[in-house]
Amino acid sequence: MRSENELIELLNRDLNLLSVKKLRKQNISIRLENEELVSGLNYLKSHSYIHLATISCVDWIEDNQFELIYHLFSYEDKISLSVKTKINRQKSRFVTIKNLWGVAKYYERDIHDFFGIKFTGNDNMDELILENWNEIPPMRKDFKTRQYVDKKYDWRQYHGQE
Amino acid sequence: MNNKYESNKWQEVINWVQKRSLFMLHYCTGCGAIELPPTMTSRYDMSRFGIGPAATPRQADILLITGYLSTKTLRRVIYTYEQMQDPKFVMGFGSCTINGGMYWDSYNTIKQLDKYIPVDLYIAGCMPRPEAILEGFLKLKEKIETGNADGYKKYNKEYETYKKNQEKVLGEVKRRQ
Amino acid sequence: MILNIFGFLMMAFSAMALGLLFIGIARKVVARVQKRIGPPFYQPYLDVLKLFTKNSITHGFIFDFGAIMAFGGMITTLFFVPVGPFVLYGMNGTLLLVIYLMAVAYLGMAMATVGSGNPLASVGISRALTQMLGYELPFIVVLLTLIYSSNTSSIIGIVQAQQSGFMNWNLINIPIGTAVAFIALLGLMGKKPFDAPVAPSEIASGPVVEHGGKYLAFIMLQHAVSVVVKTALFVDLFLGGGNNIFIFIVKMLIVWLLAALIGSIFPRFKVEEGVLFYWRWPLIAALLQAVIIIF
Amino acid sequence: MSKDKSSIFSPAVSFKNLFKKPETIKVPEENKKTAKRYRGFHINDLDKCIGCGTCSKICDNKAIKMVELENVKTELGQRNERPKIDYGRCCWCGLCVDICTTGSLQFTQDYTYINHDAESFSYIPDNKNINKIESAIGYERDQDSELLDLYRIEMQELDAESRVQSFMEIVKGFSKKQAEKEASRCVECDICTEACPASMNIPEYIRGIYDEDLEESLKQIYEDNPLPEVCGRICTHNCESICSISHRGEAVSIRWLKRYAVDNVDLAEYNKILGTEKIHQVDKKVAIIGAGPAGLSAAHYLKLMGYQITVFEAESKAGGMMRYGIPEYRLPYDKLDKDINYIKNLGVEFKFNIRIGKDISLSDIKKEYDAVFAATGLHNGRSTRIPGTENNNVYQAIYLLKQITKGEEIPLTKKIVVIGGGNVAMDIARSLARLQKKKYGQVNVLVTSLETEDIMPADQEEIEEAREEGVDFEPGRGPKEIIVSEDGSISQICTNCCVSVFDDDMNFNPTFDDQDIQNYECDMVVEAIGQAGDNSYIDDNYDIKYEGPRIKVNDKQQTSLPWLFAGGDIVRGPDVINGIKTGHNAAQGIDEFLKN
Amino acid sequence: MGKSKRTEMFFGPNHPGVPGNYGINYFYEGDTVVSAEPNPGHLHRGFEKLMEEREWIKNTPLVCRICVMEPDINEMVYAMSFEAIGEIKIPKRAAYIRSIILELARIQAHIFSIGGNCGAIGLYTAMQWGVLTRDYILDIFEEITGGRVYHIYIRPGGVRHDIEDVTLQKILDLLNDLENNRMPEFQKLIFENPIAQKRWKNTAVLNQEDALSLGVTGPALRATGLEHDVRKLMPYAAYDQVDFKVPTGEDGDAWTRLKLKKDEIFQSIKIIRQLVNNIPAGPVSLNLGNALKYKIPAGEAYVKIESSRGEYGYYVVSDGGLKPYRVHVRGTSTPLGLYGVETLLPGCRIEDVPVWAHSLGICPPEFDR
Repeated sequence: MRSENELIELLNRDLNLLSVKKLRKQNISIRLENEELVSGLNYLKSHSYIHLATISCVDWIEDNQFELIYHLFSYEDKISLSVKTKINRQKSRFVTIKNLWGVAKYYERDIHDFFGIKFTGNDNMDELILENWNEIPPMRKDFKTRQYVDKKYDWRQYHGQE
Repeated sequence: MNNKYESNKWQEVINWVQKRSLFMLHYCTGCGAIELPPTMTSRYDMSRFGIGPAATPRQADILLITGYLSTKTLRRVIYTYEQMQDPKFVMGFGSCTINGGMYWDSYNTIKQLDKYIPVDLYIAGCMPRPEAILEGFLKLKEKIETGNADGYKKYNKEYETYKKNQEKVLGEVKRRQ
Repeated sequence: MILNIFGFLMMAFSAMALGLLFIGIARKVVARVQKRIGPPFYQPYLDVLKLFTKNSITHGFIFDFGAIMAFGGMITTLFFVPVGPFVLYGMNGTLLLVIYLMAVAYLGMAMATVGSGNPLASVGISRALTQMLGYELPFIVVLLTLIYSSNTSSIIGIVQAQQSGFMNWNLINIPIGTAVAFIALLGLMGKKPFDAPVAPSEIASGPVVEHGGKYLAFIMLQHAVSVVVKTALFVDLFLGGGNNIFIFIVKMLIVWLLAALIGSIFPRFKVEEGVLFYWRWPLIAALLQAVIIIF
Repeated sequence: MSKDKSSIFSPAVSFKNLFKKPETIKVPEENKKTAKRYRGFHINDLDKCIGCGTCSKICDNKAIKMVELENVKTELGQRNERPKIDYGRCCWCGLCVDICTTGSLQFTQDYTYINHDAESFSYIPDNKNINKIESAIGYERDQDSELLDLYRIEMQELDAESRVQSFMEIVKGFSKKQAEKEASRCVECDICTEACPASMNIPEYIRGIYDEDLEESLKQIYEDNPLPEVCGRICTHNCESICSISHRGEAVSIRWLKRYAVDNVDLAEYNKILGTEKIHQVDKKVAIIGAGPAGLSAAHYLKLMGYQITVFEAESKAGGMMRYGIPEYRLPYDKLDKDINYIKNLGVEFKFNIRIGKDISLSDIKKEYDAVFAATGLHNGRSTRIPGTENNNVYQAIYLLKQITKGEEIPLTKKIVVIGGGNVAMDIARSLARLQKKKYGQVNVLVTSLETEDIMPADQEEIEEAREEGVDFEPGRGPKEIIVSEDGSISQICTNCCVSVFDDDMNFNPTFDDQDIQNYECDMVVEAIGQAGDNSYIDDNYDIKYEGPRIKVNDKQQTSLPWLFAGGDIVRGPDVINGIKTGHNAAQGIDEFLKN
Repeated sequence: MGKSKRTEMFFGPNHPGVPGNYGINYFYEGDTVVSAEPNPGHLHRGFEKLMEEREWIKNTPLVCRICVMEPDINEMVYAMSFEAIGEIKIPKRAAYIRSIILELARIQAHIFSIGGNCGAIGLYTAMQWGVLTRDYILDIFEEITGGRVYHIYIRPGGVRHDIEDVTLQKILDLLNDLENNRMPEFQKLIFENPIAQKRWKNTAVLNQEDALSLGVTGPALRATGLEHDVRKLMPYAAYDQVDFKVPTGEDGDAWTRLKLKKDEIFQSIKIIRQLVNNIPAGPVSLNLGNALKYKIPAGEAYVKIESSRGEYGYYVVSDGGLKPYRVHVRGTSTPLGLYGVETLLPGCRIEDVPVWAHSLGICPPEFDR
């Protein structure tokens, strides 16, 4: 069982961190280079961070970047660790981690559905949640749901009872 | 198909029978479905009115649209509706079926159910309480008895309009009988 | 001849009416176990009538033929089972004939299933046929024991052998066999825990998945008749039959409600578990009973 | 695994239910009563509702639309709009009920509405819900579910003891944090805009403060008001008295927020922010008579349109009543100068110490200018004309205030009575209190007014503050006679009880009860019962129409003489914000007039 | 009759056995599933997008719709992430009330789930009773919050209303009824039912290794012998104030999970009793100002709580504006409902597929979102 500070020390020693932040009690977030993410996750997995809660993606449209956040948890340390990395928004391609966690396959597919990010090595990138989607991936910030809705559906015009 | 119901008296008898026995398709299309179990089971027990669940669309009389319909579900609902045998009735649960409800600005849900399939009754609520659902069933029975629950006739008559609306949101819809 | 045909029709319609009534009463009773009020007892009549008013869709000739065969098979069975004083055919050997005829209904269903081409239906019917293997074995053993002990294979003969009083009922004579037969009856009627063929939550009501409207009405009537046939058979064989139709019906109702109640508190077996179940304790018990009777 | 108990007979226990009453509720014959707090259909008290539209803003689903109704009350601060609720959208979350500014919107316990017609699911709730029935009230807001911020940030002020010592400004103003917190209280209902005589974009500039974007605030403010430093201090703030938050809590401090916004932008930045570094010039000349709020406002807006503006002012400094009527502790002169300087910077020409009709005649001006805007204001005091007012020690507030501003010595005695219940009475009473404190070390000022305290026209806070500073009040009393002792000095003022101020038609027509007489000792009396203007400069050459005592103008401030526009207190008011509005109006009118 | 032939089956979305509007497409040979693929998305409403479009307060009515079985956890975890980013500390009484609500919701969800599991194997009486029992808990909810299913009760800064003493007493009465009357009935009918045991034992087995690598949490993980519960690992609300055990099992099959759920109901009853008896006086909410103008500083939080099915997490990013910049929902059953179908379902019998889905707590709305 490590404390937050011990963990930060350990990570600083063994990993090439871009930044590390203690968000709050039992919550730490670290940032890694693209190339070092898989090896970093591998390292963490072998250091009791075996629980991959989910993979989040954030569209920082102003910085022209996508941020991928891998939420890990260690049952030993009882620390929730967010591992982040940023990728170019135009390239929108990253490597899969399905060899570390098989379940990541579906998380990645989900992200592909909603952000249009492809994951090299994960070959099944069919639509998972959406069906016949041919617009900008909906969770990107430049997809405007109101405009899309106005175009595709229409509102009920109430009359009478005035 | 309506030719054989020419005689009014005969039609009245048919309506009377149909109203007393309704099979409801057990299809949870949205969150309103969570109030169906209480309606079906001991606390409210809709079987008192001769309404029971049916496992397949072929056997069902009522299609309940329990709230929002994503486009993906809409496709299945259209299949299901077309598989059901006349006479068939559709009830829309809650806000989402009327004008989009909570998901009025969602890119993936339809806003007005009656553009895609005819709806015989709407129940207000988000979601409607079991009591309201039961009252809805009673009202539907009234409508059936007076012969006003004719959404399915409308569907046959205005099939092309419905088809156009369906295809506007879904693209091509594979149809099967 | 005309009288005969009239008798057939009367018999068939009464059996349907009685069967639907039984189903209605069972629904009501089961509802009470489930702490609710339940539908009115006449609900099944309305259901059937309603289904006849509905449009229905066919899936080809085999589908139609299968449905008729299932219904017809069950009606035919009815003519060979004495219901109280009403006996149409009472010749020797009817017991085995009845067992055979009952399978015809299933075959009809199987044909309809093939006609509909729905995988759920085919899973259902294959389960039904598999399950038949299960319950028929102990049931036949018990029946053979019964034929042996009554010295006749005619149902009427077996009924007559029990006429001289309660102590002569086969229930008393071959109690273990009766119990085994009752368990087999549950399977025969497709009551829980042996309702895997129609399990709604697994295969969406199985064989009848594609039946709608009038077809479903026929299936429901067939079911109603089968309730009458099967309970009547059981009453005939083990509960002393009856010359008084009312007493006979009460006996049938007791058997039927007992089955319904058991169904209300048990989940269903998986189909092979069901078969294995039949081949284990009921079969052993049936054989044991046979040994006791024969020796 | 073997430890799990199992028995074929255990489940049979369930059969006991065969002999028990089913637990089913027989809907519809016996309906279960919903919980008291159930969120059923909406009802709305149409009289209480002010049409602020906050419910529509908080609604997650755009289920609430404000629609105009004809048969609802529309007093000031009420709009004729009422919420129309779409049950094709509503999710019964109750945020609208929680936030309703008046508490008119409520839930009932009724929840069943079934219809085949989807169009019928939208309705305007009144005291009956969608089923057209009255039903028991369901869910109600309590202090925990409150979504409004009902209480304002307390403004830091000098305490009574130290403020009575000098003419230092009392109100300290908001800090950044305070201002943002206060700005966050606004629900942006826009009702204040309707109540503001100048129709300022109040929600927009408050939003600017909340968004930490003071430049935006300044822009919004200058749309309608070129004297924000003044208005941020001494505006009569009609907006606050009808603020929708004030129905259940305290109004947003709109005035202080405006003050915060302008106080915190440097004058040097104004031109850049407001985009007035370069103004397109038009070759037409406009004369403005009077550099009060109306005159300055008109000068500002006309200047922005490019006209050549000359302002004639009788006094030596611009500001009019704002400078000479309002004491410094309410409006420091440097703040007033900031506003005026900005207008000066725009290129407006000021000619001081020129009294129209005396130093220059109106016809002279007319010759030289294409249009004239007259905003000469009300500079003469009114007298009660009761016996004794001819005494030397009876003064009129308006002159005293001007003298104080100019730094002249004013007569002062130890016991002073002020007659009047308006803000001018407060101003003079409090100024006198300060002077008394300085000279004698104690305050002895008594204010008598016809109105009782609840209907006194002065601001409540003014009265409170005056009281704290040691001013005494005898409201509800009419002056009857000033009793002059034999040596010619005032000894007492005799008052009688005022029974009512207005008659049934709401006209000023006080009635008195002569049985109830009170005398107060005093040696000086100040009358502050209103002011009068002097329009004599519009001499007989001009045939101008009047409407009662005021000059008749159309909605663009144009008088019956097309080239002459009038505004300010001589037309409407008297207050600053109306002056600004009429000035702005006149600017538009003059622009139209000159373009044609 | 289709034996030993590879046949495709569309299990759901329109099928009585699926838990909600969700599909599994599988191939079967004989009676055994050989390969399976999830077919989710029928309930996709684009919640995450909608939440980016709405002000902070307006999301409170929205979030509870994400999981209809147990809406309160969504409200809770959303409020918690708001409070974590804004560094807001809620009053103590509010924390207690939140815990009470969450535990009631847990009981409700467990009972419903037990009922659903019984429905999957055909024990309809138990299903009827399960729903009936749940309804009495909903009555309590209605009294506290004003809504039966969607409560919209836990909001940033506390809870929306205080609970009156009368209602607290009603909760205790309900728990007594549950403990003394209804649970023993379930015990007899379900847990001592030999056929039910036969159906559940060794069915839908999930071993510890798979559970950990999939990221499965909650009863499904605890049924494999690990005592992992977010309430203990990262205590929130008032869970550090109460004494309770985390039940575990060993076999990891449907039966163990169901027994665990039953045990957890008793633990929850115990927790609620402690909370009700020790509830401190005081305010139940903080006034965060005008709801239209809630603003929290820029920041992020991954907050998780223990739902009836396991870890429920929200990743919320704020850019300091009036609306959340990004909300990502980690529904509990996401790993099982998607990847689990592909890896764990093959080898399962057709008739066990509904048991599999129900006992592992597949809840489609939370991964469709």
